[in-house]
Amino acid sequence: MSTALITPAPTMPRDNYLNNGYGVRSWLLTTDHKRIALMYLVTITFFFFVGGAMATMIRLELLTPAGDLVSSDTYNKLFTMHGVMMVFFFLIPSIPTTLGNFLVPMMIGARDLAFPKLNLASYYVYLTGALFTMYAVISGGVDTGWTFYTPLSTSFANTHVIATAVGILIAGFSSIFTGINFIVTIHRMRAPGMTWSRLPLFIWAHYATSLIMVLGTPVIAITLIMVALERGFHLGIFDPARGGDPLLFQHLFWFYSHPAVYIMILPGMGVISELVTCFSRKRIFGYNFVAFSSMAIAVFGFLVWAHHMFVAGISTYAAMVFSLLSYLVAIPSAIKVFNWTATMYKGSITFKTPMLYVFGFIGLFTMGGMTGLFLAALGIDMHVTETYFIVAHFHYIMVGGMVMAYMGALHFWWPKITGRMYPENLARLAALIIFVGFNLTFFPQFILGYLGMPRRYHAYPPEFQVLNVMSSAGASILAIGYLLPMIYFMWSMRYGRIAGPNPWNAKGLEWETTSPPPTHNFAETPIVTEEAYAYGTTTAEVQRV
Amino acid sequence: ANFPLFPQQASTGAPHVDALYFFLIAVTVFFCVLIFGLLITFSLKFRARKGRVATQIEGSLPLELTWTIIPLIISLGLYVWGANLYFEMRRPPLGAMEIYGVPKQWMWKFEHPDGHREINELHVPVGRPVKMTMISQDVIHSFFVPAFRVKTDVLPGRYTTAWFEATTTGHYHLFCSQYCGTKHSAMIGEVFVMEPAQYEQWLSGSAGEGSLASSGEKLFQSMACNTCHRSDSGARGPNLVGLFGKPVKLTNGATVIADEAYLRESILTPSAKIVAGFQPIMPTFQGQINEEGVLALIQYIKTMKDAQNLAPTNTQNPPGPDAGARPAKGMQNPGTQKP
Amino acid sequence: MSDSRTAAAVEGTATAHGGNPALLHHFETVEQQRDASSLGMWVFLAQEVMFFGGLFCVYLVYRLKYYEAFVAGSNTLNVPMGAINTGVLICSSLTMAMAVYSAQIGKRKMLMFFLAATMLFGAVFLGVKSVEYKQKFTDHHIPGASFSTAEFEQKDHLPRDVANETQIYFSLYFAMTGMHAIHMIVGMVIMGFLIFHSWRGKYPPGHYTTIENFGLYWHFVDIVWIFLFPLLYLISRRH
Amino acid sequence: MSANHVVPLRVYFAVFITLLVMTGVTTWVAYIDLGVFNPVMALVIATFKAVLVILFFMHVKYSSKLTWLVVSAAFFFLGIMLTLTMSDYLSRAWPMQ
Ligand code: HEA
Ligand code: HEA
Ligand code: HEC
Ligand code: CUA
Ligand SMILES: [Cu+2]
Repeated sequence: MSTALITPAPTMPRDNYLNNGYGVRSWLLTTDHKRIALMYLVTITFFFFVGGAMATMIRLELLTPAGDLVSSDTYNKLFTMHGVMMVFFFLIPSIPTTLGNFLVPMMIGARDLAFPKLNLASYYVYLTGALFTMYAVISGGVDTGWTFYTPLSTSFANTHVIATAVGILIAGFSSIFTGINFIVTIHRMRAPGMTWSRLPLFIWAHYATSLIMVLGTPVIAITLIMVALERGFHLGIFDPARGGDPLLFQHLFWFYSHPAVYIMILPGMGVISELVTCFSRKRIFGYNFVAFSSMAIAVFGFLVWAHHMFVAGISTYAAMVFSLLSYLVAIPSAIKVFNWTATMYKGSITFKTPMLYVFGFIGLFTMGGMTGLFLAALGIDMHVTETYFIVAHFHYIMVGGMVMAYMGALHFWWPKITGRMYPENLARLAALIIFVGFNLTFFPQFILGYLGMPRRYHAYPPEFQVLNVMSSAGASILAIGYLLPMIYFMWSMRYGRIAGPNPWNAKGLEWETTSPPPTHNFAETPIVTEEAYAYGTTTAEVQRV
Repeated sequence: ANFPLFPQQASTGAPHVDALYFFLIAVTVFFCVLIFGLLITFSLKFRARKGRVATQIEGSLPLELTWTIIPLIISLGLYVWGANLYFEMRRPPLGAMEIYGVPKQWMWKFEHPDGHREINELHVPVGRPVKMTMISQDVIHSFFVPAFRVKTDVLPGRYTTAWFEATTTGHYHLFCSQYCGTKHSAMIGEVFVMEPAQYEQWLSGSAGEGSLASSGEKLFQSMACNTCHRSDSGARGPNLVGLFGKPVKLTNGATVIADEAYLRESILTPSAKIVAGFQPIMPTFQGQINEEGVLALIQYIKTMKDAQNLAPTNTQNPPGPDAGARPAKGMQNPGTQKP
Repeated sequence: MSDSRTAAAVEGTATAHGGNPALLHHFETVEQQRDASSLGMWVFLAQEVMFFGGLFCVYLVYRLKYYEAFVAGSNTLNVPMGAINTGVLICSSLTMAMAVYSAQIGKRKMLMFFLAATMLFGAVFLGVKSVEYKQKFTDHHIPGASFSTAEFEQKDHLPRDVANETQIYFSLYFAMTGMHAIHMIVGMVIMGFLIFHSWRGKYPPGHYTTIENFGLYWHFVDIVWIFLFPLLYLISRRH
Repeated sequence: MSANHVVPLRVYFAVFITLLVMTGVTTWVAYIDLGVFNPVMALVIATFKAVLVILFFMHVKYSSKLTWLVVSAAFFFLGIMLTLTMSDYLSRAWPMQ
């Protein structure tokens, strides 16, 4: 560590969680939330690239109207596995298990999560689920779509439905454990003075996320069990041939999977609240509203699931109820967007990479969210459902929103995690590439969708080609954008400038300890005396040692 | 070459959908401009500079209320508009022409009341409302004609309906838009919208095996339905003449309208709803009659007007299920009847 | 909550925990640790409610739709056995509560006795259940290829279509009681460990949180059965 | 949460006896024809029994507000699942054929 010795430069702390033991066991059997977070980081990055490789294949296939690159069965497996990998093995665990694991205890001044062993267990549970699913992929894949609609999945598909379902089910328990751990930690482990109204919004967001994880995930678990039983033992629960109702499966599936989309955005929203305040040097505008809206999203998120079933044969009455509720759940998101924007007002804004991702998030989430309003409008959904409009909608939110937030968070807390800075200019370039590539990939899909191009199509009519080529071109730019950070993050772990405890001059307990933090996070339990984001107070710009 | 950015409008519903769509785009553009505009303005104005210190603001209740209530009002407006449209688009007008669909993996099969069957093609006349009644023979499919802005999932075990009234002749894409397995993307077809005269001509071309109702009648005999369902008083089963669209009293006291779904249920799971005054002795025909057969039987029952009169197909629907539906133009139904 | 933490506790660091070996390093006080695990257990049970809730939701939908078939299916179940099993589970709940009581007052032998009694009742329950399952097997009431509607058509004079729908009832019967039984088995395995641990003296007076939390789980499983019994066995008994 | 409150044994026995009696009652009632009130009775009794178990065996009666909150949240969300799902099934006939 002799590279960065400019005179008053900070040095790496002598004892930190990274050098507390080097053996394999010291990692694989650790109960340190920070090490577990890193193990998750490595694993989900792997699955992101697996999912990304599948996306690459999808986009290659769709370059030409004819289904010429892969067979239709292969294509169906590609998008199914892409969806399954990305949703259940990347995006749902993304921020909670990496940054959440790392930061939740630190931000509230605790030495660890409430149940460190459960935390480790949940990692291995997740890994087991992932291996099951990988087994399904390797031994031939699964081709039901990530939604597993019956009776296709129970009686007609002849691919590895059970293995995949079991994999997801197992991974689901990992998410339940994580949720329990967070809820208990946030209730029980706060440092003295860390009242609920002083909690960082990242914590509020994770609290809301955990609520969904705990109350929603078991429903998908039992649903997938029923699918597996029906497929394996011929129980007749969803099979219309025996009087079962396939719509009931959809109800149960979406009862979880709609709230799950909020699992996939709330942590990102928490991140944005942290970043926008730091880089504007301002308190958050309307703390109570931002905190409360997270809870509102979590609760209202449970009331709207059947908006995925507007043309599926639910009653007209139910469709109307669910449409109305879908509009209501959009309001708390709107509140957040406006408060973030207002936070920048009269700030002192710097444009470091994490802040660039904030701009990306707000812009793309707004567009994705607004197109959600299209879908919630019954008359429009009838036309655009199951088309590329949907594909564009959710990629705008999930990739444009959540992945942007995730990237922003990685850059922001990278110095805390590794003790070293990433290369700023390269990172800005990558952010720009991702932004451009993203829009080129997914904006044309809105147009395609309204034109009527159905999703999950291996071949398509020739008049859709131009837009598809644009989309594929964008995807290749996007791929470069994601590969770059991979490279420079790894580079920086060894060669990056040493960061010091608080390179951003940020507020929050996690910045008051060394980078990387010691195994027990704080030399002594901190006592909290000020609100979250107390930027601009007299002590604010003074760095604590 | 061919590079459309907007779908053709070829049904009476399409302009309505597009109107809401444009309104939504306007709302979206408004909010995007507002938010992106603010982000850019703030970025330029409040850029960190030497000596610049951020002014701390805790929040503002009036502002919070503003940006809660305005989106709420807009949302409710969008909701009402969208729901209204949906309501209209799901309710077939009175006297719409009927076509049946029985898709399966991976083809679309349509049956016209006069017995015309087509595969992956659908011929309809321009300017007349068409009601599609569909049921899948295996997994869930979805009937989607982008130019009509119409879509409905087609379920196994249950009828779902869609309706449209084509406004422009031509041919349009028909897609299966619910993922249904290997050849989902090949489960496509074309809708041909024709001038009424041409349509007549097309109809009078190769007719096939006689009208749907007449094959229903044959089934009615070969399945021995007529042993119980006779019009004389001693019959063991209720008289089916004039049944369609009428309310039926059940043993449990409830009343149901005898629509397609009810007739289908009566044939396949007869004991689900027992007609008042009868014993549940009717056997189930599940596994003996396929969906096409059931549709033929239903069509036949619909045409049973008075005793033993094999009425021509596709007369106007009796009121009942459509009661209260708005009347549509093109109610008379010339030409579908054959001599 | 945080108010329960005294200023003195705050000063404690990882090393200052001193005396109490049962206090894990990341907690400040014993109360905090106990509160945490208790809350954790409750949140876990909330999860369980939703897990079984999915099954109850399916049950509700089909019961309304196929009421007659549900009645017929329900009538094939053995009410005395169901009722006895309910009683057995209630007994096991009592012994479980007594086990917690013993742990609270710090009586090790008594604790082991009541845990063993609870386990025994659990075993009786599963034994009765397996007799019932076996009966279903010989009656061809297992959904799937070997399912036979003969009994319903001949004895109950149900029309064929209704008789067929009983399959849905039995699918749910097995799914629901099966999930419940799996929970019992898991519980009994854990109980085995608990007995072993208390034999080794791991729960000295004052350290009953583990027992108490396990008790919550066991009572929850009992509650599930309290609902399953009337919903599955007593839908509408022939009068 | 559940403080170190030791519930007196007679409470346990009282609850135990009530539970057993209620099991008998629910079985007995099932054989009386009450029409629609049969399932209602069954559910009322089951709920009553469950509440007894929760309050006394599971010590919720003596527990913190947070425990109450967790318990009620679980049933609240279960209620959402059941009612909104049924809102579809019970209105399938409306208003179209
Ligand atoms: C992270 C994931 C995520 C998030 C957060 C959302 C958020 C929303 N989604 Fe989306 N959605 C998905 C992921 C997500 N969605 C996925 C994966 C699918 C497809 C699944 C599949 O079929 O495979 C889907 C599908 C989907 C459908 C079903 C379409 C169909 O299949 O027919 C609908 C319908 O209502 C919908 C609506 C919404 C709405 C209203 C929101 C709202 O929460 C959005 C709220 C945000 C805003 C509104 C923007 C910010 C607000 C302003 C800038 C102020 C102005 C606001 C107003 C005027 C109200 N989504
Ligand atoms: C969490 C969410 C997530 C993420 C991050 C993504 C990321 C991407 N998705 Fe995905 N997508 C879904 C969730 C997600 N998707 C879901 C749920 C579906 C629905 C599935 C279904 O219908 O069942 C879907 C479906 C879907 C479709 C529709 C398929 C169809 O309906 O036929 C398309 C098509 O363009 C697509 C494209 C992409 C692209 C280009 C990216 C890009 O952002 C990916 C960028 C990343 C990379 C490109 C990785 C970089 C790495 C490399 C380049 C190395 C690769 C190595 C080799 C090629 C050897 N996705
Ligand atoms: C064994 C005698 C029997 C046969 C054979 C029979 N039915 Fe029935 N059907 C009945 C009886 C009795 C009822 C009234 C009780 C009920 O609703 O189940 C009935 C009711 C119906 C109804 C509902 C009538 C109403 O008024 O609501 C329809 C429709 C019907 N049958 C059609 C058919 C068709 C089609 C077939 C042949 C494929 C058929 N039935 C064969 C005895 C029979
Ligand atoms: Cu049929 Cu897709
Ligand atoms: Cu949704």
